[in-house]
Amino acid sequence: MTGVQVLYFASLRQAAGVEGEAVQTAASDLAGLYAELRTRHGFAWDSAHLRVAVDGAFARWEDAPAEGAQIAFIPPVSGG
Amino acid sequence: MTGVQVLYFASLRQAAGVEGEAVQTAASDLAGLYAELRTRHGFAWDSAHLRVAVDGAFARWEDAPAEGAQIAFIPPVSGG
Amino acid sequence: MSRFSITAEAIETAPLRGQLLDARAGAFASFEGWVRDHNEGQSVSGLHYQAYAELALAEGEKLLDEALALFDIVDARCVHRVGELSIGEMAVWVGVSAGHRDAAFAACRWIIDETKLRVPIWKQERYVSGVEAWLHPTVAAAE
Amino acid sequence: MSRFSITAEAIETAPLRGQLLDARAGAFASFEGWVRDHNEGQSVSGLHYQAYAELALAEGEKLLDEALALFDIVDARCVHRVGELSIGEMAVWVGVSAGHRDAAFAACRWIIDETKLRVPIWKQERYVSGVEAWLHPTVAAAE
Repeated sequence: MTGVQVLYFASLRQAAGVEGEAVQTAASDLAGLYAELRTRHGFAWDSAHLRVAVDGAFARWEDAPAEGAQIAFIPPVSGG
Repeated sequence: MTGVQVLYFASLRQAAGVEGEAVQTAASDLAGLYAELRTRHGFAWDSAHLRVAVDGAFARWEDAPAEGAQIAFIPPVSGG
Repeated sequence: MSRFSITAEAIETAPLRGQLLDARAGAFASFEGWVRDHNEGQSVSGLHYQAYAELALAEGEKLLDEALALFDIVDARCVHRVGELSIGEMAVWVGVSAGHRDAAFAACRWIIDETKLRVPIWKQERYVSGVEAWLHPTVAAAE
Repeated sequence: MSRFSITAEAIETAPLRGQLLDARAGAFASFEGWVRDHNEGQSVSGLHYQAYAELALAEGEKLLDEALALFDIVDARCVHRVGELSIGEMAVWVGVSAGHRDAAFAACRWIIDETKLRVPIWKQERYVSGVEAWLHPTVAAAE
């Protein structure tokens, strides 16, 4: 199991009911981690519609979660 | 003879050495009036490169000068 | 030096414009996004902007570096507001100085477009009806 | 109401921008022309702008009326400075408010372009060499 910190934004935060949480995961990649959390929180989004960031930089869904990493799921942005 | 007030701007003012002047003209149209003044002051411009205004509104070169009118010759503009 | 910033206070444009003054610049284009009272047929009473600040600052800075490389401009700044905003408040400001206006306008437009596309900031609209909704441009595709 | 103005004082943009605030407006685009230190290879020390004020005000107002008819904008203003200007001073300002940014940018660009083409205002450049020259965009054709 890998321990990571997950951050949620906008409608994902609204659905999760928290800004972030500590997660223990057996997922081999970030896509797998998101799938677990989607099931837990009932997120509407498929990962194809999101981007993922690790430690403040955009990352790839096939990257493995690293122990202690801060992982953010990024729904489509609407600034401006 | 028709008495009009003529206004000069930019390089025409520089060439004429005055902002404006009272003129008595026998010209039948504004193009003829400009031709007289071009000869007097040595203006570089042909009237085809200028616009003409009468009493604060754009006018046509074929308009006749009216007694007491204020006539302005407008070289290509360069504001902004 | 940081060209992209995020603020929870009302945006002050004068100091940012001041950073762009340059004797080589003959043109300055700027854009402001204001909170308007309606969107897609609904009456809006206010907005809330949320940012993933760490990534938004990095992505915004990258975007302005790209603008400086892509366009013949002297310099550029962008600032985005976060938190609660009322109707008429400024949500975002972009300013660009350049030798000539072609590049100033083109870069200013590009920066606001890219900011809206790429920078992790989200808008929640509060409607007069009392409902609140997060806006996600491709939400239809996700359903 | 007058949307186009001419001033012999330093341009104050805040009151003009204030006239454009509107709850329907989500976008505000503005443009400033600044006196720069060079033009076409010559070092410029300053400028003098001369206007045929009566006609310039009428033509400027007409131009802004046209912009309001041509573009989906809320309102617009333009002010042009006359007299002596130093490097870095603002010669002209255009501001446009609109529902969306497409129209705000397009109208702002159109207004500055038309102002430069149509409004009877002339620029005299003073060069570092001491020479002064009135600029007339088609001067080559007149020779």
